[in-house]
Amino acid sequence: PEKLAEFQARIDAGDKIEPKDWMPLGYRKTLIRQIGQHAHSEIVGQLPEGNWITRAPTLERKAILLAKVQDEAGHGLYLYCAAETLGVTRDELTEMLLDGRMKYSSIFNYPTLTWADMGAVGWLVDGAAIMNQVPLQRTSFGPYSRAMIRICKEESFHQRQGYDIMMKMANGTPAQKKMAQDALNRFWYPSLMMFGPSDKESVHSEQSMAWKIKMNTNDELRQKFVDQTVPQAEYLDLTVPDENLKWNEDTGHYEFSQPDWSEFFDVLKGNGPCNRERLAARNKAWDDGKWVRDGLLAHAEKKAARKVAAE
Amino acid sequence: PEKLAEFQARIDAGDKIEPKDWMPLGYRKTLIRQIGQHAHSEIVGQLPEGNWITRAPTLERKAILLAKVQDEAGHGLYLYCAAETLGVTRDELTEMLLDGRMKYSSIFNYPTLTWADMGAVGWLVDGAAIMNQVPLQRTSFGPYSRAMIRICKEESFHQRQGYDIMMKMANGTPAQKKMAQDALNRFWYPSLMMFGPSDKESVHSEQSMAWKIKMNTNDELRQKFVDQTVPQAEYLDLTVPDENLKWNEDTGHYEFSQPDWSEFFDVLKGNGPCNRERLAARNKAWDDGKWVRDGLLAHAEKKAARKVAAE
Amino acid sequence: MNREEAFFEFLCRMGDNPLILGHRVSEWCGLAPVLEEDIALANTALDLIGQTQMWLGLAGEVEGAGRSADDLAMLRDVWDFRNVLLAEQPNGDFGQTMMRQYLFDQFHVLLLQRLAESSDERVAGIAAKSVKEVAYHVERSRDTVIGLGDGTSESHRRMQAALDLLWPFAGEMFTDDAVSGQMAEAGIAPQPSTLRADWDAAVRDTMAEATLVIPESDFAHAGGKTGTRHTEHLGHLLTQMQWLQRAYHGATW
Amino acid sequence: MNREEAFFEFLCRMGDNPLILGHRVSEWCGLAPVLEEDIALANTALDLIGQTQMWLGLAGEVEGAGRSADDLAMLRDVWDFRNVLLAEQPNGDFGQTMMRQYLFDQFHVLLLQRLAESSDERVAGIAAKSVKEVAYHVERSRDTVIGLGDGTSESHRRMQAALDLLWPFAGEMFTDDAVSGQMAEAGIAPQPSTLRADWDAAVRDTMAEATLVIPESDFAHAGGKTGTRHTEHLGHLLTQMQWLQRAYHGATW
Repeated sequence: PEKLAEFQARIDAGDKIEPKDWMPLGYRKTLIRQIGQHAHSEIVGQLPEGNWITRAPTLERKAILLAKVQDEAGHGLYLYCAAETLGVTRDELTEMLLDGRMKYSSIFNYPTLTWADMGAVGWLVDGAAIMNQVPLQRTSFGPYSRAMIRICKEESFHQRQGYDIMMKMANGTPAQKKMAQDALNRFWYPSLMMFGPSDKESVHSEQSMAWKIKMNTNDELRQKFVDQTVPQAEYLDLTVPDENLKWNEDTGHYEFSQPDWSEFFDVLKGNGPCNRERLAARNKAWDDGKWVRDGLLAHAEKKAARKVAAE
Repeated sequence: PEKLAEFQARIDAGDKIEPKDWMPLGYRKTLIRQIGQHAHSEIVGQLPEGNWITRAPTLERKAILLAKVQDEAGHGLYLYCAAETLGVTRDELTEMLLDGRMKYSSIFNYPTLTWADMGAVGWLVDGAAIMNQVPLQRTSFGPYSRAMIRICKEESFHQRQGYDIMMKMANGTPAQKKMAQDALNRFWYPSLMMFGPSDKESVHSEQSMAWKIKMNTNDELRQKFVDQTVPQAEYLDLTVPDENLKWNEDTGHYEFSQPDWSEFFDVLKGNGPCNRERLAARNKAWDDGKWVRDGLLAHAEKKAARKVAAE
Repeated sequence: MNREEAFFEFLCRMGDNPLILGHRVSEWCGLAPVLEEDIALANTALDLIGQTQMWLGLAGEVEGAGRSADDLAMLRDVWDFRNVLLAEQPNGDFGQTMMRQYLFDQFHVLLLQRLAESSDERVAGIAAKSVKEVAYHVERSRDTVIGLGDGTSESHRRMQAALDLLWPFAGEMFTDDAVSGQMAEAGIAPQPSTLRADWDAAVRDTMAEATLVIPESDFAHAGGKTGTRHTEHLGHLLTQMQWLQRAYHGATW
Repeated sequence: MNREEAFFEFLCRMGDNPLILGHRVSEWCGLAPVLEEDIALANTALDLIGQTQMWLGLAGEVEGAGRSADDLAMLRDVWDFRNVLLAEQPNGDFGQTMMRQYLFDQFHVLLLQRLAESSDERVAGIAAKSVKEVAYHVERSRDTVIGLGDGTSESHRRMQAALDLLWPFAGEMFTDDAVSGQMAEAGIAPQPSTLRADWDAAVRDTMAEATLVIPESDFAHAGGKTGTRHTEHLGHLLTQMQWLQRAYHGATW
């Protein structure tokens, strides 16, 4: 209890907590869950975009998309490393992902159906992710904070690339513009869901905010996202699929419709359009890769043994 | 020896040999090999055409190709039945195909690379096949002869459909015509190989001809094929890829270059462009299908047992 | 949406189902577990493609924009397809293919029986022609589901897995919407929901005989027949199916 | 075939190899055995696509018909592709992918080293830039082939199978023909056959360290780099790779 107060004081003072510092069990557990989920999201997030790498329309677009997906794998790597400092291994986390004990961001359970989705994912999904992540650069756990700083830099680059795709489509042929509008229609509400249900309904929020693991309420961030994104959509001459959307002079914010939260909970339960495919793909990759991991490990051991023998 | 002479006399008299009749071991063995290979060719022959069913350019073309491939499977079925009358089961024959003890026509080890190949396969490959098969309608073994009568009818239909595809391509856009010419270039010599090497080098030919299992020499049939096909190519305004091709007024036949027989023997040895893929596809189909065959058999047995119990 | 537009939508639904399912079935060419199945699968695909020609042919006629059945099949992108999600699901193993087939055939036959009494003669005509083929399809796919469900423990396990996997795609076949409402009003086609009870009864019988357990959850994916959200599988299917027409636009074959 | 035509052919060969191999490698996206491999494979694909842009860009320039690198990549049909058959072979398992990569990388690095001294400055420039990337590729693919060859008995078995499978596609990289003859004469590029001895030596070393046995037969498939007969795999690859450009011809992305 004394330690706890001391710990909270450090956090309140803006200190960074480092892996070897004392920390409450709940803090550690919450962080493992949060960083792990974030890492898993980067890994699973490769799939919807990977779905279009082989169909990218130009060599340049293909290169950009490849680089982006490579970055995501890199982010996964930083984040697993940050989580490992808390005393859990990457393999343990991976197994929890694969057997469904840990989640990844539900947005990746939505399909990518046209090339415009590569734009929408960059613009909206990365946009919403950044909105979540920017404040986390100031999170209290040192390794997490440092990982987020690195990640945010790249993500904002990805977002601009996504917007650039949308721009090309929106200013392209009628079919391309239709594609862009269709992508916005499908990704708008799922993007709003990325901030999670209203905090009133969220159980862990208060403690997480005190610990500076969570820096803003879900509703705050969602509002910020809408305020930022609507003018961008207008600039593209695309229509946000919300009849109730309107600017409120008094509040200085947009009013907007909530997403269908029953859909959100359906997806969370595993009934999203692609939950089964995403998990199946990751499980297959892991299972098919076992002989490779075993083989490389066995070789490394042989090599080490030979070196020892030679010394 | 007496029986043998009697047997030969029946054949010479144009009698049909039926499964229950006495026949020399060599006759039986040769027939099993020949009918089996022919059946296997129908089965493996589904694959190069199956490769384009999912890419057929129109619904009509897709339907025609599906019907053709279905016919081929049907031919396989008649032929396996004919072979079974000689005391070998379809499963035994299949296993010999799958482990490489029995062959199928080498032509199916060539790839189908464009839609025009569907034309070339019908026109040239089925054309050559018919040339081989028409005389076999008069073969001495009854079930084989009857199977060939049925098959020839459908094959000549297929050949006309193939020629029709070529015609559409040859009279189509420049790209289509190029496609048609390219298909002819690739399939011409492999089609000539379908008749086998010159009979001078063939060991079994003489006995087979005496038994009326083989009705013409390979060279006769090849010449007939060339004589028939060259004018068809001319009608399509396509060029047979043979600089030495020319009409000989005196013989009333075309002179033509022999195919590269070293390629023929390479393909026979397993080094054709698609040998590995074709056998792998059939093996996979057979292995993957085991649970289905087992399941349906188990169900049939249960049903039969229930029926007995109920009686 | 006016009556004509709804009619066009309806006809696309009718035509896209056999088009996409027929394509999937045709992927089996030469790879079936036994020769008889190769023949049967090719036959099913052939029937379905034939039905596609009729439905999409009529769709083009009703639309009146000069599009042929081939144009509709080969030159639309994913969002314009109106097949149910079930039809575009990958083949998986043979059991999964036959389970998909049965769940669809059982719906298809009930629908076509009703359409044979359509107030639109052209619809009634196509349905009357198709229903005979489909009655045979459902007989076959039903027998196969039963045979494999009530076969070995391995085949039972696989069929149960197939049923569990595909069940969430069954519900979409029976949802009503503005399109189906207009069709029902005009006496052209029944509301899909009115077919559900008969389908449920038939499927219940089949699965009982197959010793398979129908999943409890009635959660149903949607977005195929409205075109709002197909699965990622459809786009990949189109890259193959439409390749030649896309690459050599305007050529005749 | 005049010098310019041969030069164009040569540049298509140089560009189509990384294009098609890069495409194959990119198919792994998100599916590799470990995260580090996901990153490495994406990186390899990225390098190869970058090299494609340079080679096909130059090819278009030399052809002088106004075709861009994208036009060449996205709007040719199979017969116009000039990649070796090895590059278009399917991924198979991870071992097969890495074996294909190593056999190609080892050739690629030797070729690029020589091309860095090309009489054509543009060729020398692209080669000098690419050779650094490819030196890294071959280091990685070599290490992986060794690690898996000399790993467990299972990984050894799979690597031997991969080598046996792909070996008949190695020889095509080293055949000389009219195109390469003209390039050699002009001092633009070496005859491929002159690279064989070094390649053989390097591959022999690698396979020895990997405890893998090089097949005895030197039978070699041909038809890729001349375009006369690709494998059936290439056409399927193109349906994906070229889809958008074919479906929305003339659009910019």
